[in-house]
Amino acid sequence: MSSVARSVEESPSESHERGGPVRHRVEELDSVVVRFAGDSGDGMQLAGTQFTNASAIFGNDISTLPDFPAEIRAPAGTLAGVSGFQINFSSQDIYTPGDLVNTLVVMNPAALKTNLKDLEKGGLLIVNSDAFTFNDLRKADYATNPLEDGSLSAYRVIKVPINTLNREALKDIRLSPREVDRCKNFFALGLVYWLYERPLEPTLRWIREKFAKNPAILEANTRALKAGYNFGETTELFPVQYRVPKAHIKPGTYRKITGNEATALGLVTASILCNKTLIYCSYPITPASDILHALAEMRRYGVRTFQAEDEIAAVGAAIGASFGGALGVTGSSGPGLCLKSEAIGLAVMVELPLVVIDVQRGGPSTGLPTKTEQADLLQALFGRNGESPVAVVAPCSPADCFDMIIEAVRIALRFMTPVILLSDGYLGNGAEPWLIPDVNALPRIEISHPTKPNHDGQFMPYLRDERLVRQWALPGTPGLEHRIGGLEKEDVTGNVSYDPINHEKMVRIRAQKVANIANEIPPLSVNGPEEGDLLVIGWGGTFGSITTAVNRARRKGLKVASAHLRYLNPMPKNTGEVLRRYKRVLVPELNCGQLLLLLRGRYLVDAVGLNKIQGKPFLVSEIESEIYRLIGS
Amino acid sequence: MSSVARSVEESPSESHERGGPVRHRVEELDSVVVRFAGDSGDGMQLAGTQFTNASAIFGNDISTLPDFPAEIRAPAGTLAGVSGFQINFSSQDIYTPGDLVNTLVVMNPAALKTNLKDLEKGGLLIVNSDAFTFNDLRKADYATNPLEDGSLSAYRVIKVPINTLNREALKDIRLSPREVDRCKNFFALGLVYWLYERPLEPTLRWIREKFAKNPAILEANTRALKAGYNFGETTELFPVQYRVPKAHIKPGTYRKITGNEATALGLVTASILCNKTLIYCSYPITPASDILHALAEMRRYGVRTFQAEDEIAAVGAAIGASFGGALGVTGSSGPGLCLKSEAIGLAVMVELPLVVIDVQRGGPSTGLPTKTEQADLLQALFGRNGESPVAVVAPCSPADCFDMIIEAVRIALRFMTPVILLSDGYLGNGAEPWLIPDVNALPRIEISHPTKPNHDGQFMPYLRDERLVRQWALPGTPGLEHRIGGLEKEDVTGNVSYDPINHEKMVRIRAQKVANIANEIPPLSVNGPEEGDLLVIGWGGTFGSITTAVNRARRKGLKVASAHLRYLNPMPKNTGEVLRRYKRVLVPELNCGQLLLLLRGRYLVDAVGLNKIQGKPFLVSEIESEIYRLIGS
Amino acid sequence: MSTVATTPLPTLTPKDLSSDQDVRWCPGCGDYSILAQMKKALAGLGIPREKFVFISGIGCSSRFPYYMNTYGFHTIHGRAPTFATGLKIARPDLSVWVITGDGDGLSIGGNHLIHAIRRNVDIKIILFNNEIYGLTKGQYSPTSRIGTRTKSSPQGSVENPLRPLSIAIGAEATFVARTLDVDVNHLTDTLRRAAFHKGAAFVEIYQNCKIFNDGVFEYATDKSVKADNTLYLEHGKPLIFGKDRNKGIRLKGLDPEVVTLGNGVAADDLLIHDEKAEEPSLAYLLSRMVYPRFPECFGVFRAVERPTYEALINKQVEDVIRAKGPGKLEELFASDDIWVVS
Amino acid sequence: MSTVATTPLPTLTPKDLSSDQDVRWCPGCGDYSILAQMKKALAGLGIPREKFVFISGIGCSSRFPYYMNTYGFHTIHGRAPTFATGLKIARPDLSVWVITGDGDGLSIGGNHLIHAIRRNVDIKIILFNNEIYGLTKGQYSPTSRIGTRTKSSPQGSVENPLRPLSIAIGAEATFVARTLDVDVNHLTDTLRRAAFHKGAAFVEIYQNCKIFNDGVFEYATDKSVKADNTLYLEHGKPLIFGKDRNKGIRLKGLDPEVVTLGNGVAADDLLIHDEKAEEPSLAYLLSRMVYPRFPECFGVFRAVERPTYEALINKQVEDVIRAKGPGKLEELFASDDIWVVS
Ligand SMILES: Cc1ncc(C[n+]2csc(CCOP(=O)(O)OP(=O)(O)O)c2C)c(N)n1
Ligand SMILES: Cc1ncc(C[n+]2csc(CCOP(=O)(O)OP(=O)(O)O)c2C)c(N)n1
Ligand code: SF4
Ligand code: SF4
Ligand SMILES: [Mg+2]
Ligand SMILES: [Mg+2]
Repeated sequence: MSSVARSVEESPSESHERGGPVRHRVEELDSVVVRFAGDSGDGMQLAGTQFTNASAIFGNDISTLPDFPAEIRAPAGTLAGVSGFQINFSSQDIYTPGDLVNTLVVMNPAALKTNLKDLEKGGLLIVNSDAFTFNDLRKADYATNPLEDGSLSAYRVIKVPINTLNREALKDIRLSPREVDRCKNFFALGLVYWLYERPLEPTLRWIREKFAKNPAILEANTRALKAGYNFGETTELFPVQYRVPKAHIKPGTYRKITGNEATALGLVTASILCNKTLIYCSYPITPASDILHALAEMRRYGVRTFQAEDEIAAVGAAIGASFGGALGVTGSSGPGLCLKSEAIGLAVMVELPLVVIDVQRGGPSTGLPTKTEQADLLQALFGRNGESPVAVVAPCSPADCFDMIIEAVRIALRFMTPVILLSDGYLGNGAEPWLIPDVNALPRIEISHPTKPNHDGQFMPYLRDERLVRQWALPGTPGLEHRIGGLEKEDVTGNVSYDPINHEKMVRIRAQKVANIANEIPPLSVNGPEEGDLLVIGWGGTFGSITTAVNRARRKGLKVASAHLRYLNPMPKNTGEVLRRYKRVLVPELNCGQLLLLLRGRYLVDAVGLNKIQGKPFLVSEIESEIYRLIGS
Repeated sequence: MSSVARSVEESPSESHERGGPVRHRVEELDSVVVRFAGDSGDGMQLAGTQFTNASAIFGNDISTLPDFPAEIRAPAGTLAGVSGFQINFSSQDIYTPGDLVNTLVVMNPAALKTNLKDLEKGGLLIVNSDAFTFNDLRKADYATNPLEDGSLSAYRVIKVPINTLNREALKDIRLSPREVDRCKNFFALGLVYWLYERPLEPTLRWIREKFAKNPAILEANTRALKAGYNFGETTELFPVQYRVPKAHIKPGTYRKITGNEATALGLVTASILCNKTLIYCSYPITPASDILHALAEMRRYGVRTFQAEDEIAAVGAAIGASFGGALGVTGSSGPGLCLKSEAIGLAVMVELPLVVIDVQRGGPSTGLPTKTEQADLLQALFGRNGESPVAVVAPCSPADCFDMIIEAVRIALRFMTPVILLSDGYLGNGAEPWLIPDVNALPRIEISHPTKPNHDGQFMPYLRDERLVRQWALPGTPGLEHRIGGLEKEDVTGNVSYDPINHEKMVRIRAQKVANIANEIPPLSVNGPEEGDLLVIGWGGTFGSITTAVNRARRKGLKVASAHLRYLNPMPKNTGEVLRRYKRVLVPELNCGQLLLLLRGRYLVDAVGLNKIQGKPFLVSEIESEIYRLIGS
Repeated sequence: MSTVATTPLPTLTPKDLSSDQDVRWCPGCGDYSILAQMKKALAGLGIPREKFVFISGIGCSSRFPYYMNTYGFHTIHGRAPTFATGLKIARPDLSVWVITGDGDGLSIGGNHLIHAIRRNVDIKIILFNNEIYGLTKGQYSPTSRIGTRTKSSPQGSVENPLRPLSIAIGAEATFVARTLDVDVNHLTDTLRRAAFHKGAAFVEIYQNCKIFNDGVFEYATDKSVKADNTLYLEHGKPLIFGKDRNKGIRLKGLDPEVVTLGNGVAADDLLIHDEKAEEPSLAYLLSRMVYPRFPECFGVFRAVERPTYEALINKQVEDVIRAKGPGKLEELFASDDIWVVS
Repeated sequence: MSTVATTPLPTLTPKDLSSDQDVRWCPGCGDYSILAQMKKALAGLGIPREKFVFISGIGCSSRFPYYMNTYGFHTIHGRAPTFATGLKIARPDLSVWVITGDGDGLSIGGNHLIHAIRRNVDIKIILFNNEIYGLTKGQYSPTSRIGTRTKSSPQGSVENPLRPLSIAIGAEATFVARTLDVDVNHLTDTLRRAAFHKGAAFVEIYQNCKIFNDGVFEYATDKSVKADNTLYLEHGKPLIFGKDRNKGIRLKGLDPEVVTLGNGVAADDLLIHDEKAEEPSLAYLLSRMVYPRFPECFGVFRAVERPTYEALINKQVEDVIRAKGPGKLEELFASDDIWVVS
């Protein structure tokens, strides 16, 4: 395990000759990474989620990573059908779901095959040995049984006949054999709960609430969970039990939140903070659809969702809603952003607020729809005809989606501009604890709409304030009737104008207006020394890996700092100055070097990139090694 | 006039007391810029075109710039309805239509108002004085008559009652008054022909051919032209006649060509060179539609044009045609490129040849549809989700569109990749002489299609040659059945693959394949010293202004050179090296600095931009002054 | 920009609806008449000026909003219905009009048109059909007849034209009508009918493009022939037409046929127009009648009641709030397992 | 990739048409049957395997081409008809099939569908209608019935569904048909009929999505009720249905009504199916018959002949070449005023 065992003690459980609890050593650890893997039908996501909740409630810091198959229902037992869920829980601040897995639970051979590569050498491998029949092995393309052919000798393999034990535990409950078998995830979960001293109560409560209407299932899951727990306590299969103490976490009320949930909650919150109806217009697409789903459930909060016929309609409707004075938001993934580009250009021209969410996925084209990537940054900045500046922001963690989507709304409304929020599959589906904010403490977003002419008894739609922002006059307001559109407009009046000098003026005004946003965002801060040998700078979901890697390298004595750009356009005003304080600059990205091009082009620093394009987040170790490679160690 | 008068002689015409030809001085000039301006209904484009032809046939080098109103038919006599046509003709090599106008012909007050600012101080202003009635002046928003209020004192104003004189000349022809008046452009043209000693015959021939079926009109136009000519010869309004000697031009057969015509001809030529059916798929849009129109007339050359329901359908059909083994090409302007972005990403993934033409116009959004701009460069490079590299090329003059579209086709077919050609409104509508190439001397584009399995008796669609290019197997070929698509593909087999390492490999292969194009394009060459104080580097339609400005500055002794990037992605291999040979680098662009960002980001040179966003090309003087500002003079 | 009314006008006049922008269509363009009649139609509705919003795509026709002294939005090509839908969801109180052309609405924008219609969003979609792309200088459009010679079809177009009303009816329209630019009273009436319809109203207007397609509708506008080539629909009335109003349309199986009244054919034998028919079969059949085989129909083909999209969505919001009370953020945040760290 | 046939097969078997890729639909998905029947249908056509091209968009259904050992192109969402159109213009010799879903073909892709159909491009468009977005895990689609509860419509969808056949007929279709995943013979026959049609053929297949919309078509597939809820069309035959084949459809004005045979109602009184009717009114009316008010119709609704788009375009090319001879580049280059510099 990646952190050092600090204390060894006897398990408090009483010792018996046989059948009863046996004596176990307890080791204390900083952090542990557990992964549950099985067939899509095996309930691994549920097991992972429950484990996460239990760990969070216990008081650990947590970070999680679910991994779904691309197919809806790949045939049971096949490699394509494997579903996994990884949890990193710790007594320290953690930022990533962890590089290597310490304990891997596999429910079938396919899960073993696809997940083994991530298990650390010497790691604990809990195997549902009942699922290693000839048929199961064949479906997973195994030529020989890995439980027998010695190929697992580098790991601490614990074979548990989970099917059998679970059936045994549930044998007198009136359920079909299939229903009984579907409880086996709870058996496995119970076993791992015991191993890591997790409290059973949160999960037992969840089972009670969830299955209140189905007593047999309630009873079965409860028993399976306890049976798994007791199995750990009773057998001698596990010589050691592990303990991960509570973390020192900021006091408050927490919940676990995925990036997509946080985005949805942030939107509703923003709509309340600015006192506008949220109209979320979207066309389903992986991995963004869950935002639509979450918001569709929020009619009670006045939210309107509009499932459009395509992405063009979605963005058009969002702009139309904004024109009407609502909070028009549209969300999609990369291919959808392509389709929205023309309309975003229109929003630039008419200077209406618009929030566009892009939950990035692997590309190009349809690419790897269920995987993560950061390759839409330059598209967000430049993917439109003409000089068409928009604001771009990116959350750095699942929970940060809440804050950054509120930022996106704030910028859009205060600057009458489209804002693109770049989330990604990793952030959207990944979860972390979220300190539930005090609603009343959140700053309101103040907006006003003109009700009277603004210029000699006339209304000039393109008259601007000192920040270059025009007024948001709403249809229905008497006397402010005006027309907007995609043709170049005359300064102040907003009438169509083909005048060359006016065009240049307007292009520059639009650019300056977006640049002015830099006056209202926080400066770029660094984690680590204010100057030094290396700055590792990133954006988006790489925050956790970068921070962890840099912290580790610094603990090894290197003069390395990290910085994270949550505002990509405009960038914080001090960005160039920060970059120049370090001898070298490293830019890790899940793309071929997009931020890198911007930083080099804008600030003329000889930054280098660390690029991974595998549909997966960075491992901490990957960034760490690159740090050592660059500045020795 | 911008060039120096070199010789003064007596006009050869006999001298009479009155009524007959009068004596005129003849001045010889290097170059002259003439602009015809009038109402859209006044036939100014026709007059300009005829003047251009006559000058070209006479042997001058020429460059032209038409200027249409944005409205189809704005009300007659209004400012919005003014149409202009500018010709620069010279005894030297010229690259632009000229900064300042030497002789301005205006047919009405609106034309005077919108065009006067471009007339050089002391320039010749020929005014149709009949058109300065109270009503005409009011339509052009004149408070007083500029012919009377002294506001034109800085110019050499020649008032000619063109309507009256033209009616007089045509009075015995059986035409309606309206028809007679519509000949007045020929009267004006004849007058300017006399002034610049242009030959009448080419235009007389054109009239004979064009109106062969309508003898009255034929006669009327002929007479109007001659009447205008004779008027110049007879009156004493013009003390001086001008002569622009023939230019030293490469021998050969020439025609005048616009960029859009050259693009269409280049496409047909390319289709013959590669022996493929050209299928041009497009949705009409200004300023690209003329390519569609030209190709629609070319069915005799086997060309198929497909007017699609929108730009997405156009690019889809072009890719479908390519899949079938044809030369699939699609063309549009910036807003259309937005819509094509998703499908271009698919072409990147499936690695099929595709040529995409973007005739850029003023943006963002609908912008200035009839004006020129260069603001789609970054969109062309980056406007797609994921890492989605494509080749990008840009012609540097109207005639160069012919060469560069053939280059685009060649690259697309040889590298199985989408290629974007960035033309613009200035190139597309502007005209210059074109040395008609010898068809047989043009290099063929060799392509082969597999007919047999390529790997152990199987066909592997993603097996590559040493340049990383896959084979183009055509549907209908027995034994090569295979499937392609937008999901990430496995190396070699092309099967769908979600494997992380394979994904990274394929992303890098696609990038490297496009980078490999640099092995098959010419290096960047410079005009001027191989090293020095300043390099002015540009792309696209700014070539003429940059070259002229740099040549002028060099004649003044400055160590300045110019270079022009016709290949934007990949750039020529020596680009960075060339940039570094100069102390400073200036990048003039009709945008806010798009090439600038690329050059700085890629080569880390502290280049500076000169940016104009007025829907108009650079004046030579604008670039020249910036050169002096940067390196003194 | 606009001049502010100093006192609210009790009723609007067409002049109140004129913006200060110069109208820039070609002289003789049919769009002028539509603009004039629109102002007349709206002036009489009793809706205050500021409640009107005109949303258009791109095309000659789509310049329309600039000339109306109402709120207006000249959007992008083909997408006007999407902006209108979003606006209407946000603001059910507004009277939202979509102005589109045969290219804008049926070529690039066909899909949005269909979907706005099927959802029955309460917007008025006015399609100026001139059977040509005017603004881009005259290419054939999806409604151009086979053989139309244009710059992009020099040998004549080979594409079957769409019938706009057939498509709208195929897309579950609740209101469809057709009128003509030059028939000013009918045009005004039809626009007014559309305004009164609660739901998506689709109106096709035959519009002459003087420059690129002059005279394509002559058979329906030329005084000497139009009576024989057009049929004005009236709800509940038999389908009669002709200069002498002695011709009619009778049903033969499912096919319409032209008959002459008299000689045993009475008005009773004719097809009776029913714009309120539950099923759209009649409207569809009428939309298929094409000159020269048939007279072409004008008027309201179909007008039935169905709840509007935005009303249904708003009802869902109200229902859930009525049932469960308005949402509180605190509750929403806590809608998952929570834990307290102290 | 594919295995090469060593000798050309005289006739294909369904197996020859299977690719080496594992089929990845959910167990129980209706797509399996469609795949099997497609292979059966194509095997009998006498067209060599390499001449088939399957083009799809995105969706569960759109994975189809991967499983056919023919040429295939899995394109982007909603745009398959555009690729197919380009391909067919380039290669009229190929048999081009478009596979699409109710989301792919009618939501994002509705416009391309309409235009391919109206142009009568000779492609076969097969729409797998499962009334849901399968691949994105179950949101309602443009064909979902009002009230459908999904992740994106937790209180039930409020949008009027499109009837795919009505839209196709509204778009001037020359061939439209409907069939069912589970009726294997009818499915095979219908695909074969589509294959033989020269022009755009549009086939809607009711397809069960086991996971997200299981059983929506039960009324038409459940043995115990289906005979009363479905009506199989046969050209020239009266519209009869029902377990006892004693029910029929009669015309009442322009409306269909269900009648029971006997008691004075004879087969002669019933509507006779005519797939070749010049005007599509009958086909349209049949496309409006919806369960539970009516039995739903299966079979070929309409099949009429019209020249195909690509044939007309190619004819223009041939005509001009025949009239003027093939073009020479030299002439083309000189097609403007030229001058010689020496
Ligand atoms: C994305 C995009 N594609 C193409 C165009 C060019 N365009 C502008 S209007 C138009 C067609 C107009 O035809 P129609 O809708 O019939 O309007 P009309 O001018 O005839 O009134 C086209 C193709 C555009 N503005 N935007
Ligand atoms: C541009 C784009 N938008 C959205 C998606 C996401 N998407 C993929 S398939 C699909 C809908 C599929 O529904 P349908 O066509 O009915 O096919 P089914 O899965 O039901 O067979 C959607 C919305 C996408 N791939 N591309
Ligand atoms: S081009 Fe045609 S439609 Fe456009 S304004 Fe002129 S006449 Fe009207
Ligand atoms: S989700 Fe539905 S349509 Fe898709 S494969 Fe599964 S059962 Fe079939
Ligand atoms: Mg039109
Ligand atoms: Mg579906």
